[in-house]
Order: sequence, then structure tokens, then C-alpha cells
Amino acid sequence: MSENIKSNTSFLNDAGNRALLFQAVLLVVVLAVGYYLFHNLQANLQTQGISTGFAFLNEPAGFPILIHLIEYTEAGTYGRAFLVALINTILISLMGIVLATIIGVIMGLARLSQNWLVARLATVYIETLRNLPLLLQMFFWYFAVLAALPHPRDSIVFGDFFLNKRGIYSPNPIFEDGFGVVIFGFLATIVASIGLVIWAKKRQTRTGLWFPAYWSSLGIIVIGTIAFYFLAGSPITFDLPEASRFNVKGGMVLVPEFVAVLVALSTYTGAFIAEIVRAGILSVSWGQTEAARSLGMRDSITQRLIVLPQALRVIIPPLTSQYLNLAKNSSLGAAIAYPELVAVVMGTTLNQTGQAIETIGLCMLVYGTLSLSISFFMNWYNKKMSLIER
Amino acid sequence: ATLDDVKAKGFIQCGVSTGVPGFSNADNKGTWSGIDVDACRAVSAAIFGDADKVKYTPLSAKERFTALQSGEIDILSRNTTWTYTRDTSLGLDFTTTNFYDGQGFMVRKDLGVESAMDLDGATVCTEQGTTTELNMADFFRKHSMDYVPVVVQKADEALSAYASGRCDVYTTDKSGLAAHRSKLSDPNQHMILPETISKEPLGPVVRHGDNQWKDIATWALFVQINAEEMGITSKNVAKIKKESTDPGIRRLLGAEGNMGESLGLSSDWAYNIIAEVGNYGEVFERNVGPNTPVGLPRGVNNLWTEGGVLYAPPVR
Amino acid sequence: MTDKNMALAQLEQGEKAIIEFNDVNKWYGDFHVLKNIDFSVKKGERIVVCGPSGSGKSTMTRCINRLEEHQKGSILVDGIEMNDNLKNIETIRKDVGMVFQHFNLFPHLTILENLTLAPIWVRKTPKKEAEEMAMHYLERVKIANQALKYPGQLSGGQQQRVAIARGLCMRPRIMLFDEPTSALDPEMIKEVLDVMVQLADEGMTMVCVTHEMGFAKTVADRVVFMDAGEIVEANTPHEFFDNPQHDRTQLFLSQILNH
Amino acid sequence: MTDKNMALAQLEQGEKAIIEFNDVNKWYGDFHVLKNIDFSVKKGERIVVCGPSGSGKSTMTRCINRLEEHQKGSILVDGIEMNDNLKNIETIRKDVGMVFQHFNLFPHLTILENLTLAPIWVRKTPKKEAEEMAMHYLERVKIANQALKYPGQLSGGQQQRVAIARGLCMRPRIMLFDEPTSALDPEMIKEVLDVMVQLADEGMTMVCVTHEMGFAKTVADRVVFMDAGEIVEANTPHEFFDNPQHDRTQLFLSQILNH
Amino acid sequence: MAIEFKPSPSLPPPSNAVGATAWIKNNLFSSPLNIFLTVFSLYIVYLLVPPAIQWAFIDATWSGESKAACTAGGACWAFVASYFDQFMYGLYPSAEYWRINLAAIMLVVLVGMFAIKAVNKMLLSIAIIVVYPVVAYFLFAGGIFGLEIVETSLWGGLFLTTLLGIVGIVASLPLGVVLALGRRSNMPIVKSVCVVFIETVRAVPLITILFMASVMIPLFLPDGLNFNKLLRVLIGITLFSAAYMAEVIRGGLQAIPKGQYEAADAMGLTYWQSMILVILPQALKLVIPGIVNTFIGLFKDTTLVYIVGMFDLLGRIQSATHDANWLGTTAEGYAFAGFIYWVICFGMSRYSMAVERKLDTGHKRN
Ligand SMILES: Nc1ncnc2c1ncn2[C@@H]1O[C@H](COP(=O)(O)OP(=O)(O)OP(=O)(O)O)[C@@H](O)[C@H]1O
Ligand SMILES: Nc1ncnc2c1ncn2[C@@H]1O[C@H](COP(=O)(O)OP(=O)(O)OP(=O)(O)O)[C@@H](O)[C@H]1O
Ligand SMILES: [Mg+2]
Ligand SMILES: [Mg+2]
Repeated sequence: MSENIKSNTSFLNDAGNRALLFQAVLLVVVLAVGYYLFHNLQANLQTQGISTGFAFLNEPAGFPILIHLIEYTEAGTYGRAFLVALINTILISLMGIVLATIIGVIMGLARLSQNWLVARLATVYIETLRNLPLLLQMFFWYFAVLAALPHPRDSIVFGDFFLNKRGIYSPNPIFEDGFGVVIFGFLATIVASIGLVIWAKKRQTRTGLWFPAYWSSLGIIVIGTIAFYFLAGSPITFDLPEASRFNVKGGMVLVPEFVAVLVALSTYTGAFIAEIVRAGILSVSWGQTEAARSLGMRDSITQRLIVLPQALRVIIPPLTSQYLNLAKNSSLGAAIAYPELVAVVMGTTLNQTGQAIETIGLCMLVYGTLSLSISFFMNWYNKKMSLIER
Repeated sequence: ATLDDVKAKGFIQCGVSTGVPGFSNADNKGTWSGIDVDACRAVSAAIFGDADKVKYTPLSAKERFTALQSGEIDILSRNTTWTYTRDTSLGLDFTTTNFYDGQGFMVRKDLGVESAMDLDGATVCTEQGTTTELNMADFFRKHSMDYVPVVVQKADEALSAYASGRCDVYTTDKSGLAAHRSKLSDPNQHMILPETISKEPLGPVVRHGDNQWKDIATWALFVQINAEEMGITSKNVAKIKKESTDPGIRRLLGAEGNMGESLGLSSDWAYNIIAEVGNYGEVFERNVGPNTPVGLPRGVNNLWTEGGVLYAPPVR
Repeated sequence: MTDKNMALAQLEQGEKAIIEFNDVNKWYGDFHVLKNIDFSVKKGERIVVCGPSGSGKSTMTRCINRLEEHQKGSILVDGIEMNDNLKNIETIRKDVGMVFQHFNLFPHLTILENLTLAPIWVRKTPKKEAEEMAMHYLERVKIANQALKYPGQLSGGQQQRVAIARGLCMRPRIMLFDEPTSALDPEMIKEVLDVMVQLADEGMTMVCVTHEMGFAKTVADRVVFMDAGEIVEANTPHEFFDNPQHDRTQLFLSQILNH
Repeated sequence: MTDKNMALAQLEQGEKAIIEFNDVNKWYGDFHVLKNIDFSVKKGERIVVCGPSGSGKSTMTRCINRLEEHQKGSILVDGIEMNDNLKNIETIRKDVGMVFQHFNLFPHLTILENLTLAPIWVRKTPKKEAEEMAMHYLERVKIANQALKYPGQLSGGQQQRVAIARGLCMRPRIMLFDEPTSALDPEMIKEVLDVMVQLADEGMTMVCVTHEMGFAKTVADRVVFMDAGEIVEANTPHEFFDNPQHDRTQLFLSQILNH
Repeated sequence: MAIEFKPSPSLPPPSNAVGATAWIKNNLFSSPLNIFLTVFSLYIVYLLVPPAIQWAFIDATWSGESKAACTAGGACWAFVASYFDQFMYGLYPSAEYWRINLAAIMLVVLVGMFAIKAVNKMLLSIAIIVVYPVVAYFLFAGGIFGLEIVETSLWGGLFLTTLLGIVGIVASLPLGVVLALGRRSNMPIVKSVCVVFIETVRAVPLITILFMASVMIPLFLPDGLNFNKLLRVLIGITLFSAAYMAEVIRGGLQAIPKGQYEAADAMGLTYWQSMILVILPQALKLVIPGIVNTFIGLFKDTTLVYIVGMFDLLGRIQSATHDANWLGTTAEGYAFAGFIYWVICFGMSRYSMAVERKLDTGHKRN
């Protein structure tokens, strides 16, 4: 029978060989292109006498940075400046995420509201913000709204708060000696409220009655901490802002660059989150609500125990990618003088040192790491939360 | 080599600013003018005998060096300060200085500030990626004064932030201050403080390593300065070339010898520069002189013979 | 008074009604979906509702625990009137269990949690007790061994039995079923019907929308036939199947029995 | 040599085999799905394959045109061995038509385009000619009037007939059917079977996975019964149905015929 | 015998269940919370809408030579009017505007021709994808047939925005298809190359990619080989959106049932034949909404080219607001930019929803 077998298997006709060959070619091409680019880069750097490496990170930077959460002066190094910028990026991203989530949840729920007017307003908000470029919105907040605020001399004063073109000034708390007591008190109330929650669970198992443990804990923590604060003799004083020749001096200030980036990022991303929240809630079938109702559950409990947990599964994955987008979009802050990563590293540092490859590489590395960790979290979460099916 | 590339493509790619009146600024038809623009035009005249064989790339301060390093432009003529670091570690070469400047401060008159020493606690606007950013830091540190730096992406945005009241002070080179002041809606409401806090020699920049190209750019400017010293202008240059018997002048204008050869240019390269662009004095008066909106006095930017610092090596 | 109302009136003599529809009308927008429903169910009675698709069977059933609002007439359940009063609605819902066509189990909770959720949160039963009761009912529907699985891991028939057990866990006085077997494969239908027959035997008041005529014949005290939003005929299974009064009923029966 | 192999050996005498399985084995990961399949089909023979779900019927059929790869043994179709050689695979696929359970028509193309696609692109037939041929086959399956509609506009039975016509358009020497009627409503099954019977009458070599025992009895030359990845029994329909050799076959037949 | 069944007539619902009053009661005042929300919303509307109308229309100034002409206290639309040409065309010489207009009209006509049944779609597609870009390029850039050469550095405004958007999306589509196919390939090297590319690009902000394109590409090229900045930015944008596009298309490929692949295989189609003839047409149709969304995102993101020194619509407006004659007109500029971006983006998103709905019904029978 074997004489029937036509052994005309030329090398190229074999599917396995073809795949191998194709991949080999691709690999060679990718490597060749990579090498070619690298080679050109080296040649170019050499002919132009540009030094490479990260040594510059240890040199003094010499330029100021408007916002720094850690100690930084002009005498600091580029490395320090990089750190400051990274922290600024993280700061704006985290605050943006919190605000955007709040806005998104409110607007998403509002769009689902039975109240026609509320639903319409939310729709207008969402459809407007989603369909405008973020950069435009940042410019708007920074250049248009800012310009409408009063000059420092005509600040809007609100007790110890000032509002003007230069920002929002508020008292700056200074912690004195006894403050440790307050921190201790705070921790103690937290422990107490955890105890309360455990007790409430136990009691339910025993008697069936619910105790509003979460609200009570909140009360205990707030009131308890305040009590400790006064017991310790009010160990906080405030550095009050006051008007001076140029600016309002002292106190704590939120500069307009920060405010504009934060507002733009969170309202913009909030509009997207609103749609995600809405879709998530709509994805829980009406049957679930009806089933809960016919068991006699109140709508508030139904939302909390039935709808929300199910909606969250649908919401979390796209929500994380919105968070990631927000973090990446914070780089637009560079356009309106907010000293984040791109502005400080790819802007000033690159310009003062000329280390294009290193600085851009550094930035990409940071964002890459950020994305990678978020997608790791996502995969973990999806695995954990996916509905168990057969 | 850059010269061959330029000759081959038929024009010079010149990096300029995004708009500083008097230095490099485009009108609403897209025609560029200014001292820095004329530096490029002079090179063009030297090479092509035509000052208009130039294409302009507007660059922000941040982009400029990379644009030059990467070869996107052939010459950077964008009020760039000549500093040690820039000259030695960026892979660049400064040609020579076409404008001697120094950093200063502009404030609103109604602030009542008379001196930079009164600026403690002020908010200062400046453009990102300039020496200004560093000088400002040094100045305030030296005098232990407090300040709030607002570092904006682009020069006109920094100006606009200053105009809208985000800052009390706008700082950049004094020439730039004058130029920018002319762009404000009410120039008279603003004043430039007397202090000059730095030396700012501004000049065209080329890539490191191409000496011939650097020489052309350098000598294009020296020719203009020498011409002013010799009293040659764009108006009389044709006549002088024909009539002059001064061997120095004859050599310069190509009536005698072949001075262009060593640069790879034709012998009338210097003549073309003067005829097309004019001598340094003409360029100055035309762009930033007292009769322009920028209105700068000649000051140090005068010939050494007139009490200034312009001292060009002789052409011989 | 029409014939059908007379028949009803006869049946209703004697015991007190636990569900009463008085001239109930309901509209969806302009669409008149329930027309003059006048009907009552006595304690312990087992009613089967049938009729062509879109005739309003589900709507009527869902009015009983006010998953739908009616616009005219009154509905009394256990003597309490259905109106906007949230207290009344809550009280009634505690007393009325409902089983849906698509089970509507909570997919994010285990079977046991599905069963104990309402007792714990609505009836304030201690957790321990609620779990014991849940296991009891799970045993009754013969899936106690699945208590810790999630709904997604069970077959359709098993899910529906869990849904019934979940309804029972609130110890309701009335159970409503809306086509409980129509989403199931044939083999699974039987296991669910068995549970329902058992329930009926124990004397639970039941209102059941179904097309399982075998079930109707075995357990129903009365069969109600609806069409176009009206109750066309309501009668004992014997009378209903062997001697339908209306031509519409005859037509329907001929279709459904030939199938 | 076992019984079944003997029976096969007998049947295989005479004409040359067009499909040959020699000791074929296949695994999905660790799962041994085809075990020592030794089997051949002669030109013009009509084989019906049956067996319980998961027994490997589809897998075996799909090995014939290498929609699945086998890992051990050899398969020869028309004398050409199935291996990684792309040329061989191409040649064989041109000669083997296949009809799937879920039709798998291309929803974005009209019926006519569905039929002409392969002739035009694989056989390089001129478009005109391909269309004429397509119309010819559409007439044979009695839906020529639907040629310009899209698959989504046809009923299941019509779609399956189109799928058969599509297979025929390549003028294959062998047709494979994988449960061609099991996704259809009862009324539609007949129209598809009619077409298949007609094909069989014309002498097409066919391998057909189906549980339509009526069809098997009418047209099959041999019925192959598979279980757990093995061929348990292969025999003429007469012998197969009236005198099954294995108890496993008997059990299967009793289930399937009672259903 | 049998009683004839006559359905009772349907009655109109009681007045308290339908009509304007019922609607208002149900939608605005159904509960105390709702009453509060309604009042609150009305207050917000009152706060925002009348002043906005006052500013934008009633008190607006529509013509004038400088900000000084705007004395009415409202919007200074004179600013937009005087800069309108620049906002649309950038610094493109005004005598040559017709070239852009002509190209735009040609595109609209060509695309519109898809609606006409009699036209050969194949030829038309070739005309749009192959011929049109060449024609448009020479129209824009000039240099042949006596057309004056217009430097790309003069291109700007809405013209540049649209150009970046359209070229970006059209060029990224095929690249996205290849990447998506590559990512689904079972050849490990092909797959990893695609995955690495897609994930890297998606991990970083567009601004870094634009920066790379505008300053770094030349460093990677041999001395003397260099190309136009616009082209480099276009490459950056295309690579960026190709990565996103690949993920969208991958979704479409995954949604095609396995049977389709098998049927194509069984018919003897080669890999590329089955992709091009069978799989991709279905997959792409499925993901049209996703593609449009990517396009909307890209269109909004083109504003970032301003940061690397190109003057798109937003960039032109931004720099015009620094004009001494018009200081203090930022709000008007942004309002105008916002209007244009919004109309385009919102229009496209509605369009994609319409397509989605149409495809939804088009595929089903019964
Ligand atoms: N929320 C609603 N809005 C508008 N019309 C509805 C709504 N719910 C149901 N209907 C309509 O009311 C009518 C009765 O619906 P219902 O669900 O009560 O019928 P049914 O007898 O249960 O039918 P089936 O046997 O199909 O379940 C149908 O015509 C249906 O289309
Ligand atoms: N791609 C696959 N990967 C892993 N296992 C598979 C795969 N395809 C099929 N199987 C398994 O191989 C076995 C045989 O499958 P096959 O489809 O051939 O059975 P069948 O006899 O056609 O059954 P049915 O009558 O249900 O179509 C089954 O147990 C199936 O689960
Ligand atoms: Mg129903
Ligand atoms: Mg099968």
C-alpha cells in the first residue's frame, strides 16, 4: 500500500516547515531592523558627541519645580527631580481616580434615575464631556476659567480660605507634640469598631437582629478621634494664609495647574465611568430585582446585596482600564505647566541634558510598569470574581 | 556633509522660535522676519546667492536641540544662549554671537516694584527648557528670596499666563521681554526691571563635527559685522565692489582673490550676503531697532569702535 | 352577571378568600392588558392559569405580589389591599413566594446563601436557624448535597428546585409559579413537577401559570383560562377539560392537547 | 483478527478503497479520542456512522479532510496520504465535500456567492461557469429561486440544502456529512434527507454521521457503530439492525429506536 | 353548546395613568426625593442655561477688528470670525484654499457614491483607497501641474486635524488587521512579536509616542536620511491607533464561530483566501462600532500634536488667543473648538450606534 503514498513532500509544502521558515524570517527581520536602528543610533550619538548613560541623574538639576511633595530644591539632582515628578504623576492619578469614580458613579446612577430631568442632565453631561478632547478641556479650565478668577488682591475670602488666580489657599495644619495621642486614639477607635462589627455579626447569628454596625463604627471613629484630639489639648495649630504684597502667603495652596488637571481629568474620565456604571447596572437582569422583591426585600437591600455585587463584576474590568487611561492622560498636564513626569523628565530634564533616549525611555518604563501592574491586578481580579459555572 | 546636503536639496532648513517679534516671527501670511531669521538668510545668500532659499521650522525651547541633533534642521537660529554645557555635551556647536543679551524681569507697573530685589514671594512665569529657568533659580537662591515658579510649555503661553495674572513677573532675556511686551495689549502698563541677572550671548547653533558648515554660519555673521565696520551697506555694495580700491574690501566682496573657495562657496558669497541681507547694523535697525515696535537701543550690540562689543575677526 | 362569574361565585362560597381581584384593570401605556378581572382564591386552593401567549397570565399573577401595579379595581391579599403603601406591599411580599420561568437565582451567592438571604435580612431570622431551615427545604427538593455550590453549577431542573426552596424558606402562605417548567428540558420538567405536586399535597395555596395539562388535571382545584386580558373560563379540571364552555377554550384545548 | 475486522476484510475485497484508515490514533491532550481505527471505504460506498455522543464520530469524519490531525497511523484518501504536506491537503480537500451540523454558510455572501466561492478561488473556474454550475446544483436541491438571498433569510432546512449544494459545487468524489439534520426541526429534516437519498442514488461516495436510522436502513451500504473512540461494529444495515453482534450495539439500538 | 367568546373592548387607560400630568407625576414628582431632585435640577438649569444663552447670543458681538470692538459684555465671536480661515486651514495660503476644499468635496462625493447601487463597489474602493490619497496629496502639497508648493509646516487648523484623523484611521486599519491576525496566530514567534508590540504601545501615553516620532525617529535613521515631521507624526499616530485597532478587530475575529473557519478550510481555501473572503468581511462588520469608537478617540487625540509643535485646530485657536488684539477671548476660542469637536465626535458616535442597530436587524430572520 505504501507505493500509493506520493512522497512529493517538498520542503516548502510542509505546513510545519513553512511555519518555521516564516517565523525564522520574521525573527531575522525584527532583529535586523532592531540592530539597524540601534546601529544608527550609536553612530549618530557618536558623531554628535552625545554622551549616553544615566550618570546625569546624579548631577544637580538647578531648576525649580512648582509642586513637590518630598523635599526638593534647585540644588537637588535630576534623579531627585525625576522622583518628584513621578510622585506628582502618582498624586494626580490617585486623586483623579478617586474623584472620577465619585463623579462617574453619581452620573451613572443619575442617568438611570427615574427622574426625567436628572437623567437628561446626566446625559447632557456625559455626552458633552466624552466627545470633547481632553486637552481642550484642560486648556479650558486652565486658561479660560483661571482668567475669570480675581487677582490676588481682590481674592474671594472665606474665613481663612482664599480663592484667586493663584489658587485656593487654606490653613496648613502643623502637628505638635501631643499629636501622637490623637493618632493613638484614632487607631483605638478603629479597633473598637472592628470589634463592634464582629459583635454585630455574632448577634445576628444568635438572635437574627441586625445592628447598624457600619454607621455606628463611623460615628465611633469620628467622635472618638475628636474626643482624643481635645483630650490631648488640641495639638494642631494652623499656619494661616494671609494676603501679602504679591500673593497670599503661608497656609496650604492648591495651585491652579493642579486644580485644572485634576478637574479636567476627573470630569472627563468620570463621564466614561458613568457609562460603565450604567452598563454594569443594566447588565444585571431585571429578573434579579424582581426575585429579590418577591422575597420581600426592600429596594435598598436589593441594591446592596443583589444588584451591586453583580454589577461590580461587569464594571471592574472596564473601570480599571479607565483608571489606566486616566494615569496615562495625566501626562497632558505637561501642556498646562503641571510638573508631572512628562513635563519634568521629557521636558526640562531632556532639554537641560539632551539625553533624549534615556529620558524618554525612563518615562515609557514608568508607564509600562504601571500598565503591567494594573493588568496583573485585572487578571487576578477576573479570576477571583468570575461566576462559577459548570 | 551638511553643505552638500543643503546644496543637493536646494534650501536650508532653519529652526526658529514659535514667535518672538524682532527675532523670529511669522506674519499672518507666513513670512518670517527677525534677526535670527536674517542669520539663516545670510547663510542662504552665501550658499545660493539668494537669501530666500530657507525653510523654517518653528520650535519650542524644549524641542530645539533634539531637532538639530536629529538632523531635522540644518541650523538653529532661535535666540539660544551659548553655554558651556550646551556647547560641550549636547553634540552641538555654537557659531558666534549675533545678539548680546541678559536675562531680566518684566512686571506690571501698578505693582510698584522698582527692582528685582523687591521680588521676594512673587510668582514668576517662564518658558520650559531654557537657561532662564536655571538663572531664575540661581538668582532667587543667591538672594535668599522666595518665589513660586510657573514653568509653561511655550513662550507665548507663558506670556499669556503672565498677562492673565497667573504670575507677577515674567522673566526671559531682556530682548525677549521687549519683544514680548510689544505683543501685550497694553505695553505701557508693563515695565522691564533694571537688573540684568545673567549673560546671555545668543547665536546660531549647528551640529558638532561639521567644521565647514560651522565656518560658513560663523563667517556669514562676521561678514555682516565687518561690512558695517567698513561702511558697506546693501544699498552701496554693488557700487563699492565696482569702485573700491581698498584691497581688504575687494577681497571681501570677491572682486579679488577667491576667498569663498576654502568654505566651498563661490567668490561672491560675502557680496551676496550684504546685497541680500545687509550689514549687521541694517539687520538690527530693521528688526529690533528703536524705530520698530520692539524698540531696543543698540547698547552693547554695537561695533567695538562705537563702544559696543561687536568685534569680528578680519577677512583675510 | 355572566356565566363565568356565577361559576366563580358558587365556588367561592364557604371559606374566606385569601386572594381577591375586584374588577381589576391594567394598562401598559395605551394597551389594555387586564380587563375587569374579578376572581378569588381560597386558602389552600390550587389554581392553574392557562391561555395563549400574551393573554395576560403573567401580568395577572405578578399583580398578586405587586411586581406590577394595577390601575383600576382592587386586589386584596390576605385581607390587605394592594396600594402604594409600602408597608402593605412588604407585608404581602413576605407572605407570597414566587417562582419564575428563568429561576432568577442570585448567581453570585451559593445555593445556601440564596436560600438564607431573605430570612436573615427580611425576617430577621438568626443565621444559624435560617441555615437549618434552608437545609430542610433543600432536602425536600432533594438537592441538599448541592448547598455549597453556585447556581451556575447546577442543571436547569436543579436550579428551578432551588428557586422553589428559596420561595418556601420565607414560609409563605401563597406560592405563585409563572411557567416554572417552560425553560427546562423534558427530563428536567418531571423533577420540578414532582416537587410542585408534593407541595400541593401538603395544602399550600398555589397559583400556577403553566401549560402542563397533566399537572393541572392532577392537582388543580380550578383551572382558569385567560384570553386577551380576560378570564374566559374558570372551572374544575374535570369540567374544564371534558366540558369546556366557550368555543375559545375548546380551540385552545384542541391545540394544546394535540401538540 | 477480531470479528469486526473480518467483516470489514470481506467487504473490502474486490474494489479499491477510496478512504483508508490504518490503525489511526488521535489524542486531544491526554484524552485518547480515536483508538486504532482500521477501516476503509470503497468508491461509491455509502457509510453511516452512529454511536453515542462523544464517541468520536465527528472526530473521525473530520480526520478525512484533515480538519483534525491524527497522531498515529495513516489515513489515505484516494491514495494520497494525509500529512503536513500542504499540497496533499489541498488536493484532498478539493475532492472531499463536507456538510456540517450547523450548516456554516457564510452569512455575508448570497447563496450564489456561497456556492461559487470555492470553485472560483480554489478550482479557478471562470465566474460565469461557476455560476451556471451553482444554479444547476441549486435546482437539484430545489431552491434555485433563492439564489440571490442571504443565508439568514432562509429556513434551517433550506440552509442545509444550500450547504449540500455548496459541497457538491466542488464536484467532490466523496461527501462527508456530520449530523446534517440534528439542528433542524422535524418538518425540515425530511427535505434534507430527500436530497441526501437522491445523492446516494446517484452513486456518490458518502460518509454520514447521523442518527436517522430510517435513512441508514434505506441507503447505507454499511453502518459503523462507534463507542469510546473505537469502531465496535461495522456491518450491512440488515445485519446491523436485525442481528447486532455486540451487546453495546444492542443497548444503543434499543435506546435510539425507542426514543 | 359552546358559548362564543367575544373579547371585551379595550378601554383607554384612566386619565391618571397616561397623559402629560401622569407623565409629569411619574417622571418628576413621584416621591419626595424625586421632588427634591427635580427642584435641584431645575435650579442647576436656571444657573447655567440662561447666562450661557445671554453670553453666547444675546450679548455677543459678531464682528469687529479687535477685542476692543467687543463691548457688549458677551461672547466676542468677532475673534472667531476674524481668525476663521486660519482655524480651518492653518497657514495654508488663502489663494490655495480651493485645493483643500476640492479634495474635501471629492472625498464626500466618492464616499457618497457608495450609496448608489449601480456603482461598482470594487472600483470605487480602489478609487478611494489608492487613487484618492495620491490625488489629495498632490493637491495639498502641490509641485506638479504648476500647483504652487505648500510646505507641510503651513498645514494646520481643522484641515490638519481631519487629515491626521483620516490618515491615521485608514492606515491603522490594515496594520491592525495584520496585528490582530498575528496575535491569534499559533506560531509562537509571530504571536509574541504582535503581543509585545500591541501591549507596549497600549501601555504608554500617546504623548510619549508623538514625542518619539517628532524627536527620536531621526536619531534612529542613518545620517542624511530624514523625512518630514508631519509624516513622522502620522507614523506615530498610525502605530498607536493600530495597536488599539488590533484589539478591536481581535474581538471581531473571536466572535466568528469556529464553523466558519472550518467550512472555509473544508472547501480548500488557503489561509489568506479564507481570511480575506470569509472571516474578515464578517469580523470587520461586527466591529464597526468599535472601529468608530477608536476613530473618535483618535480624532480627539490628534489635539496632542499641538504639544509637539504642530498647529491643528486646537493649536491654531490656542495660539490665536495669544494675539495682542484679541487677548481675553480664550473662552470663545475654546467654545468654538468644542463645538466643532463635539459635532464631529457626537455625530460619529450616533452614526456608529445606528450602524449597530442596522446590522443587528439585518442579520436575523424569524
Ligand atoms: N412591560 C410591558 N410593557 C408593555 N407591554 C407589556 C409589558 N409586559 C407585557 N406586555 C404585554 O402585555 C401582554 C400580556 O403579557 P403577559 O406577559 O402577561 O402575557 P402571558 O399571558 O404571560 O404570555 P406568555 O405566555 O407569553 O408568558 C402581552 O401582549 C405583552 O406584550
Ligand atoms: N477540540 C477538542 N479538544 C478536546 N477534546 C475534544 C475536542 N473536540 C472534541 N473533544 C472530545 O472528543 C470526544 C469525541 O468528540 P466528537 O465530537 O468526535 O464526538 P461525537 O461522537 O461526534 O459526539 P456528538 O454526537 O456529540 O457530536 C468528546 O469526548 C469530546 O469532548
Ligand atoms: Mg408569561
Ligand atoms: Mg459530533
